[in-house]
Amino acid sequence: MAAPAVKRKTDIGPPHYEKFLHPIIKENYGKWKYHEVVKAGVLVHVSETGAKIFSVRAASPRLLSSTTILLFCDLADKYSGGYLRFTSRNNVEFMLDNEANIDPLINELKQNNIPVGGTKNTISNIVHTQGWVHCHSSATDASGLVKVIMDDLFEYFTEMTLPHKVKIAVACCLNMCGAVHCSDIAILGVHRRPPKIEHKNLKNMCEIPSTVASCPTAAIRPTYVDGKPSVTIDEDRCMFCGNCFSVCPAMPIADPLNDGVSIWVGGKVSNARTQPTFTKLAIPYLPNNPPRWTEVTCAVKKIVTLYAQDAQKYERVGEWIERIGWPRFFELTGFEFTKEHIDDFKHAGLTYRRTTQMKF
Amino acid sequence: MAAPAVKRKTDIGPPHYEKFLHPIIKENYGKWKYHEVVKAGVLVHVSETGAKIFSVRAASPRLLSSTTILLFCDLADKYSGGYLRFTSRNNVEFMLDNEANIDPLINELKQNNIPVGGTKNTISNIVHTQGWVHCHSSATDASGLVKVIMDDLFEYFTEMTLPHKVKIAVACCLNMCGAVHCSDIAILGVHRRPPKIEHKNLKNMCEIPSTVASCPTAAIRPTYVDGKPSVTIDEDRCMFCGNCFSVCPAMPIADPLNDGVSIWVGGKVSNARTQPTFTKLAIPYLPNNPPRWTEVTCAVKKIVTLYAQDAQKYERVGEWIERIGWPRFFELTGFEFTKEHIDDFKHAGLTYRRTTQMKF
Amino acid sequence: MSDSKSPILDELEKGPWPSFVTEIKKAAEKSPMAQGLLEQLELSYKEKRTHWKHGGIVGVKGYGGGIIGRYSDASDKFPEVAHFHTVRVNQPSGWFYTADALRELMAIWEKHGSCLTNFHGSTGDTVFLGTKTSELEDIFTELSEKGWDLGGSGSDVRTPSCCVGPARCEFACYDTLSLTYDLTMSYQDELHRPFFPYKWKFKMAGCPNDCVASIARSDFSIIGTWKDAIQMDGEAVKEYVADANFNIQKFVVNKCPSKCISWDGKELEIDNKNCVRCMHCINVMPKALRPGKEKGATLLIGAKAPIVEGAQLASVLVPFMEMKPPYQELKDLLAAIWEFWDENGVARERIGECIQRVGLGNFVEQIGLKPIPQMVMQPRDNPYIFYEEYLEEE
Amino acid sequence: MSDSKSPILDELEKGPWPSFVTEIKKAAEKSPMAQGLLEQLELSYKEKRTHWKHGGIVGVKGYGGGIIGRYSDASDKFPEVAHFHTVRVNQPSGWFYTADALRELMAIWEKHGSCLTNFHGSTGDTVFLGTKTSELEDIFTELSEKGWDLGGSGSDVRTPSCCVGPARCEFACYDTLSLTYDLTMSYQDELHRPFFPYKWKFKMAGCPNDCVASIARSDFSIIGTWKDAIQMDGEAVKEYVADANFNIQKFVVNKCPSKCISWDGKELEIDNKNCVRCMHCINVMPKALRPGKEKGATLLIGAKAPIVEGAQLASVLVPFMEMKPPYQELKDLLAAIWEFWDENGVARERIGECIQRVGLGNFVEQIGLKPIPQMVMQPRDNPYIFYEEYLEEE
Ligand code: SRM
Ligand code: SRM
Ligand code: SRM
Ligand code: SRM
Ligand code: SF4
Ligand code: SF4
Ligand code: SF4
Ligand code: SF4
Ligand code: SF4
Ligand code: SF4
Ligand code: SF4
Ligand code: SF4
Repeated sequence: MAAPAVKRKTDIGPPHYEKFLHPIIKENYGKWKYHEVVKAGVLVHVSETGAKIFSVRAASPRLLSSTTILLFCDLADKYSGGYLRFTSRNNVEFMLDNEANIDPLINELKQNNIPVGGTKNTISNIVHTQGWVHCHSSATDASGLVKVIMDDLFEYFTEMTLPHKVKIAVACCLNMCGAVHCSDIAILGVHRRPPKIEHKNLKNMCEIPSTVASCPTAAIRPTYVDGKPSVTIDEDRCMFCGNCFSVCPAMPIADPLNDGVSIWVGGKVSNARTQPTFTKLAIPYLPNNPPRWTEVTCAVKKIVTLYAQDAQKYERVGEWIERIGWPRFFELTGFEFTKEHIDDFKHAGLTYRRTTQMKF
Repeated sequence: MAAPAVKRKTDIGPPHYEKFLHPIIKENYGKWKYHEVVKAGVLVHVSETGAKIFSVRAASPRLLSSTTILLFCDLADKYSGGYLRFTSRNNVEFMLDNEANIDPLINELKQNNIPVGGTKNTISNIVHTQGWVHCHSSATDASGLVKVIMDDLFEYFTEMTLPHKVKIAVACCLNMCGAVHCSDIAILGVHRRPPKIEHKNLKNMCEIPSTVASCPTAAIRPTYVDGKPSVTIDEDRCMFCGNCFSVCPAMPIADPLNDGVSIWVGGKVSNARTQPTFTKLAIPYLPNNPPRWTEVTCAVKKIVTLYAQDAQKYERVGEWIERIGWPRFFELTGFEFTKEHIDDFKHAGLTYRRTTQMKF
Repeated sequence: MSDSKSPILDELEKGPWPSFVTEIKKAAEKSPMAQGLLEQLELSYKEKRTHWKHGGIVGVKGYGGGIIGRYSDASDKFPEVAHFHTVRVNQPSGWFYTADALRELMAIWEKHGSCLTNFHGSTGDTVFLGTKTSELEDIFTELSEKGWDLGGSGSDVRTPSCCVGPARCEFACYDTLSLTYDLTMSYQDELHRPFFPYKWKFKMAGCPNDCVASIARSDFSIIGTWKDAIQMDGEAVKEYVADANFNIQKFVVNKCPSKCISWDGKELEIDNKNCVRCMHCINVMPKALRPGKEKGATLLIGAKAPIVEGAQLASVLVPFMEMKPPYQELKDLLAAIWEFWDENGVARERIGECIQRVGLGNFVEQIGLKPIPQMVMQPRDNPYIFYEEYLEEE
Repeated sequence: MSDSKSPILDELEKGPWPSFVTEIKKAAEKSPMAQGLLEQLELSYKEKRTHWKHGGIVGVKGYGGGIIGRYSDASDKFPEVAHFHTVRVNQPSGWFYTADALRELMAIWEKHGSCLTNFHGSTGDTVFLGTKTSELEDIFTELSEKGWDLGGSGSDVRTPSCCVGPARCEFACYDTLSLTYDLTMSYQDELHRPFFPYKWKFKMAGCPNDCVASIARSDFSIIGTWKDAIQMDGEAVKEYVADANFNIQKFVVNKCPSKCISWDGKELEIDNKNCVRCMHCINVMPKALRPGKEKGATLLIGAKAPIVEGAQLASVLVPFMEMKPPYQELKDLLAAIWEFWDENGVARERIGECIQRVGLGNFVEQIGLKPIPQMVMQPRDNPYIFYEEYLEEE
């Protein structure tokens, strides 16, 4: 049975990136002088040597078939010397040394229903997660939400008409595998009922101490059910985060009747002008209404439209809201301000208004 | 023994303030139009009716003998129609309807070693507490500190040369009976050793559960000593706040060898320009060095001098520091930045620098 | 100096600032208690420690507060201060007095106490500093004969205090003195008989300058403000600008926190919709600018010093309320809050801490207010929402 | 439409944005697993719930991470996705590829998996989405033959990722691609064999714009910056100003957070001592302004999503470090931090939470750094100081 030990290749790491750099990029690596936006989706970077590289940015649903990847490969061979890259927001970029290739590439992308855009003051691709496509933890689907929102905001991807960049993120549960906590607009899947405990399996599937420790609000306590060790949840202390389920599979939290999404606004990551900041609650709950989640797309569209009208140039969504004030944000959007909007976790007190400074 | 029940006068409340208002004030109550600063320590308020009232503000150590109060009474009779008031910072104010009385009053005050000042961009009186004069909880003396600091900063009380008002407070223990937590500069008495537990008396003098509950860091646990119920302190968790001593007299915390003062800066109360904000740590510990606490007066003088040089007009101490940045504040003052300056209580994380925005 | 009983303290008679040591000595001329204090304090200065013990329960008949008991731990050496209690006398609103009234007070105090006072205590009381247990009843009786009463201490309403307000300040947006007097009289029982979970402090400031530091030091802070436009006198603006030392752009415009005031070289313009009523421009140009005409107050709750959960500034509960006698709306709100506190408060937990524990949202709901965005600087940023609504399988 | 197996999902093939449903269908043409996914997903859309179960432990020999196990709870209906594990392939720095390399990857995947991918996962990996346990070893072997390796998962170093940096960005203040590659190679063991208390994410951004969101999403965030003056090209400034649509005062000067840039109608002036390196002016006028010449990076620690103690942004650990191979200073620091974490960390506690628990001051001391004011926005405001020094009676 024991086969002769073959030396297995491990820990070789990824290929060196240099292999994948367009010759112009390799030559001008670290020598870029400035860039310009040629048009929506097309950047040109100019080197100190005078060399230029044109980047064409195209949309992607991120969840890609090998077929589409191979299409990208063909396009790269045809227009960009066989070189391409993906962005931190999952768009695909073709780097061209020949300006004349730009429009033909864009046309061929369009023929394949792949729009070009996402540069500068646009809404670029939505950073998102697995959802019902692949994750046991999800309270909603991410890919579906991204699709319907981008359909709805499509012209903001292809046209650079906004006051500034708007970064949107979707995550399907409170684990927030993405950038939901620091985005201009974020859509977050939420549960609204405590996990249902499978007492029969619990002891076999889970460590009780770590299950108890997993709860941020100390809602879980050890107990015995039918003589078997298990846990119990103080429902009043549960805020449905699902962390116990991450730790213990015998505590499923999904509940089709009550799962849904919440909407958040005003976060950012860059250090430009204002400091990086968290996204804040706009709408605590909207129902899961697949396939097109109309309540969600309406709400997002409303925020974007108001931002487009009211914000100053170079003002991110959060900067705009800080300037006009949160009361005005709720007034303009018509979103209801509720008890849920008032923080009640650890640092809640620091979010209270501790000044008389107010607009009337 | 039982004397006939005499109807006792209770709950009558304080006298109505109207009795104590100067006639000009009564007539122009609520009708004041504007004020001007005649000179340091002298304000004139002008009514819509054209009436004027001149206020002369004089210093007070707050801890006053009846003799001095009676002197104030005589001066009031002589110059301000028998009317006087005290300010929220414990200065005394004489309200004059006759401008000609101002200088004679000031002269007579001066003859009695009572300076006039404290208006506008000065350092007014120091808000303070009991200290060794009257409190069991004190880690330092308040009256003494106020005296030596105001001696040292005297010209800032009598001359309006600062960029803006500087509000100083002194408190003799962490109970902070005053405004230490929101002052431009604050001096705070501190302990540096855990309470010594008087096990013999504890059970008689204190309730054990409330003693245990009194500790903000949960350092106190119930125990038995020599068969008697008492408490024990986990010294590593004690941060010397003295709250257990407030609750339980059998846990004295004073320790002459280690008690001393800390210095804090940059708080404010008004809503003008910036929001009210807490005072922040500048120097964690200086020794108690009575009677003149030279280390303390030097440190305070240094802060005030730098502020006077470097701040913009209408910038409070905290606004100045925020503008130049805390690193620069420590650089300019030469105060050492230590581990103690980094918060480690409940909201510590929120004080960390969560941005790359920095000056080099 | 060698035969002084207070060589260390004598050092504090030097220097230009009025000396508390001199005051103690002056009092000592009239009262042996003050002499005792001087000597005990000298010992404290020498040893660098207090010589006071924890206060026991001491008071006047029918009152649960108003007296702070204090005993010396060195009464063998300083028998005059074996007892050295303070009497908190409820000060008049705005700390206004007549010389005659003060003389009456001093007469009582010279007869029964140390001749030492604090004008005033940090909460606002007129503090008589140091007397014996045996004198307390007499002091109280004589005070009430002259129309004075005790202030608060312990777990009660503490003596309310206020800024000088409309008595002498053009910025006052409501009558701080009247409200202070009214609340003091309305809550005599709550002031004199501690039955709250902990202390409750009221402070009234006539405008956002907050000259009584109410936002930092009171469980309930009432700060004047206005809703409409800042009143402007264009001529007076010109006068300011004419002054060569006055730089309207630097001193006023650049410092406006909401960037809603602008100067084009001729006209000062205020975008009042975006003004946050910070007072700065008014403070700098009091002759030209005044608060609007639609006046009232912002109500804030929960300020306190650090013990136990860390210091808190007060936070907005009601953005704007008209402040007119008999202040019924305010009193109804207070009744609801105290009822909530009574049910939910824990001993030695201030209302601010209680609110943090139960959550501002729950608190607001339970006292019958609607949650509004003005209560917070920003909505929550963590997703830990205690959803209360949900559907059930049919 | 009536005979479609996915009538609900078909709705998501409408509209202008590229459709993931179309992608699944394309994959389904090649792989029955993808068809299974389509049908299970249709059921999820109908029932509004996931049909995935908790992942079990599954992986390739000698590796503790890189594979996310996933099983269907409806494998009776959809046997093709009974197993549906993902393979995290360590992407190349900056997500650069050649068409040929991608074709090699796709060949492996079409042979052994669902033909579905994520380009890329949120951490940065090239994600192969959905395969069976039996295929894992082959996938791994074929990947390594072509020069690829797995990424991280579990309590290990997660696949480091970086912005495009000097490869195509003029703002890059250090070589993000080189550092990412270097760290990835240096920590292969830490990446493939989980032995930390919890996950550890590295992200490298070339400048404070932070185009990989490192400050929000990485336990260790390395963000380029500079120390000296912003480089300015006066002629280019004039070009911008000449543009009628460009308002230098509004777009640049008024938006500078430290008010250190000014325009007098002729010259743009930057008070570099007070510049906080926010990038805004440079972003708006990339032809005229560039980061300084003395370049390096700010090191920040502790960012994470909300679970358990609430989300954290990374905080400054080292304000400025030169970033030059072999990055020894950085690696020494990492060694010290991991040693600390090893000793002090608790299972499932990220480094950011660990630091909050022990205190940033203690952490800094223990890893051998000096506390400096740049580490905080402000010094403490509460007086709860754990003094460590004291005197003892002799
Ligand atoms: C390609 C990409 C980096 C990569 O390695 O993939 C990239 C590239 C550039 N970014 Fe970025 N950014 C990229 C993601 C980001 C992110 C991360 C994210 O989106 O999750 C951020 C931080 C987001 C945030 O703050 O919440 C980001 C914040 C910026 C900013 C700061 C904007 C601001 O004022 O807050 C700039 C400067 C600007 O736009 O003026 C910037 C500027 C740029 C420049 C102009 C830099 C340059 O000179 O080349 C590049 C073209 C930007 C454009 O599209 O207009 N880039 N940029 C990413 C493109 C994503 C996409 O497909 O849309
Ligand atoms: C008399 C007094 C009220 C009282 O009822 O006793 C008072 C009276 C005035 N204050 Fe005040 N303030 C008084 C304590 C305060 C306090 C509380 C304190 O000091 O503890 C504050 C808040 C302190 C803080 O912010 O930390 C205070 C913050 C202000 C401000 C806001 C200053 C700022 O820009 O932050 C102004 C406006 C100004 O000075 O420009 C102001 C302005 C004024 C004006 C000009 C109002 C007026 O039109 O009459 C009065 C004369 C001020 C002066 O002395 O220059 N008053 N003022 C208090 C005098 C105390 C003293 O003896 O020095
Ligand atoms: C006399 C006075 C200081 C002064 O020199 O002016 C004072 C003195 C004492 N305060 Fe105070 N507090 C005084 C105003 C304050 C203030 C300021 C204010 O009211 O505006 C505060 C801060 C605001 C607040 O209430 O939070 C204050 C916060 C405290 C605390 C901390 C309370 C907290 O929740 O953090 C304590 C501790 C306690 O309650 O056990 C305390 C406790 C005490 C005790 C009773 C000591 C004790 O633990 O039993 C002190 C008695 C000293 C003595 O023997 O005379 N005192 N105390 C002030 C009352 C005079 C008056 O009635 O006018
Ligand atoms: C695949 C991916 C989402 C995606 O669609 O891209 C992902 C998927 C999962 N994440 Fe994540 N996380 C992914 C990036 C992130 C990120 C973003 C990042 O790395 O930049 C975050 C936020 C940043 C952070 O690390 O805090 C993130 C925060 C979490 C958390 C919360 C951790 C926390 O400390 O708060 C969990 C919960 C946990 O660790 O138990 C989590 C757990 C999970 C698990 C393993 C679910 C679980 O509880 O076991 C998910 C597996 C889904 C599946 O079946 O495919 N995932 N996860 C991302 C990894 C792909 C890749 O390797 O490139
Ligand atoms: S956000 Fe939650 S549901 Fe979505 S992929 Fe991450 S862990 Fe899974
Ligand atoms: S869902 Fe979250 S809050 Fe509720 S019991 Fe589980 S871990 Fe606790
Ligand atoms: S601050 Fe402390 S020591 Fe000073 S009076 Fe208040 S309780 Fe007493
Ligand atoms: S002094 Fe404070 S921290 Fe120390 S044991 Fe007492 S209550 Fe606890
Ligand atoms: S708070 Fe306002 S109204 Fe009251 S004295 Fe101060 S400035 Fe005048
Ligand atoms: S009151 Fe304050 S916010 Fe309003 S205009 Fe004046 S300075 Fe600006
Ligand atoms: S982070 Fe800076 S260096 Fe990197 S791509 Fe973005 S702008 Fe360029
Ligand atoms: S980089 Fe930012 S802080 Fe520095 S000058 Fe430019 S805008 Fe101002």
